[in-house]
Amino acid sequence: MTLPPDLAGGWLVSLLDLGTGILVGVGAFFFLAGTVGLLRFPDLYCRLHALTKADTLGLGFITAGLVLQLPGWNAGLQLLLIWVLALSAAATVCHLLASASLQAGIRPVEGADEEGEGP
Amino acid sequence: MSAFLTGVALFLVLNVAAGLLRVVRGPTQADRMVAAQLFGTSGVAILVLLAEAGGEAALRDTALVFAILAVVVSVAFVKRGWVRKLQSAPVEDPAEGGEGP
Amino acid sequence: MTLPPDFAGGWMVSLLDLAVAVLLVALAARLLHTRNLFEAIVLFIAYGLTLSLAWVQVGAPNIALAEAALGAGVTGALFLNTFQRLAERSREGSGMVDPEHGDRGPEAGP
Amino acid sequence: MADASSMHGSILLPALLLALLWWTLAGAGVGDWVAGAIAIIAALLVHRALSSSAPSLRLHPLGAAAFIPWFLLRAFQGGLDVAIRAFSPGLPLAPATLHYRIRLPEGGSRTLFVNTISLLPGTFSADLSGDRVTVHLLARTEEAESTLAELEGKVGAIFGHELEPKEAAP
Repeated sequence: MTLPPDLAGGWLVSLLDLGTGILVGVGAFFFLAGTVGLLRFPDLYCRLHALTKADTLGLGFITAGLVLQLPGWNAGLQLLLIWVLALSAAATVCHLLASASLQAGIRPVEGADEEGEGP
Repeated sequence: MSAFLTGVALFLVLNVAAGLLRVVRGPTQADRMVAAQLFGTSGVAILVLLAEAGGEAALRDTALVFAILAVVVSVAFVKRGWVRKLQSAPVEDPAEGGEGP
Repeated sequence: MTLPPDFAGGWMVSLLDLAVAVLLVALAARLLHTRNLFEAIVLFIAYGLTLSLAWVQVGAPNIALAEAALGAGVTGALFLNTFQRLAERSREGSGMVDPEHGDRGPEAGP
Repeated sequence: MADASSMHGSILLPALLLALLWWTLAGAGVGDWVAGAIAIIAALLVHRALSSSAPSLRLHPLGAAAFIPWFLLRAFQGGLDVAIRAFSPGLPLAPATLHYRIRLPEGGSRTLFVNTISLLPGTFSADLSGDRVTVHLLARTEEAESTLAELEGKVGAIFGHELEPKEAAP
């Protein structure tokens, strides 16, 4: 990756860039894990696990990585706010969808090695 | 750095595109709704990455909207009728029925 | 989008543009083609969000914000409401087309 | 129940938090603060109107400080757990459901507890009726219930609730 010339000075900057690279990469990995889980897991409830946990964790890593690049507190707090909002949004959506589906009578798959879906 | 961040954003777009297969496959309505959540979280990540890569702070506001959006859509999905209507369907309640109205 | 004029960044941005454009067209095609109304609604929401990304890519974050909030959020919620109205009505008067055609779920039971 | 003494303290902290929120969202220009003052006052009025019926929240900083790192660690474990399961070829899942009786009182603490369950490793709160929450487990494990009890204790510490000890499960 090529840095713009105004950034290309000092070991601190390159250290921060390295940190950003690692954290953002780990975040992208968790997003991939969430999608793989979403596609592979056997029923709605397991898929909700994948989406809620892996994706929000991935977003957390990406925002943490970007905070290292930011100039001031203001933008950093914005990112933190975004993450907390996404966190509560994920938990809320997960609970809403799960309770609606349970009340609709969609049974969760039980036990191991069972590929069937619903009741 | 901005090329790397844009590359990760591209990866996340492809990731969402793969996740949209779940919308096409279903099988239940809630399975399809999960895509809204997927797009919400991934969209937030894409937007904050692009905000940093392109130096546009305004994109973070859009990211905030994305974060709230999945909740709005899911509440609309759950709220009106769907739950109540299906409760009246003759399926036994897994959570030990008889919880009173 | 104001990027520093380095070649690698611009190249990656064009790839991203391409991905968003292809996703938009694919979503639109599937959205118009599918027989399942509910799937179409969810795809419409996804389409709105992708379009919002497209607005970002052409350098219009304000329109992107409006597109995400109105195009995907409010319109999506209204569509979901309408869908549920339709489903209720088709359950009462059986003459109408079942909007949930093809969607398995407890409604399909009795 | 907002008595007169807590009313005074309950207006300053929200005002500061709202000011911080506004600064985060809008920046610190002079024009920003003019609009911000109007927005903060309006929000405080709404807060007053809504919180008169709700019990006042009294947060304990020590409990919150202990909760955040614990939560972050658990969220990381949760994501890692899902990632490992998703990528392993055999798809090692043993989904199960669990009923858990909540000891926290109604209100903010219970909301936080139920929502945080969804971010712990392998659990999410699927349904809530009365004081019983239905938890879906990605894999049936022995420690799931004790983890829930631990979380409940931590959440209780934020809000200053003492919990009755959990009776041993049969």
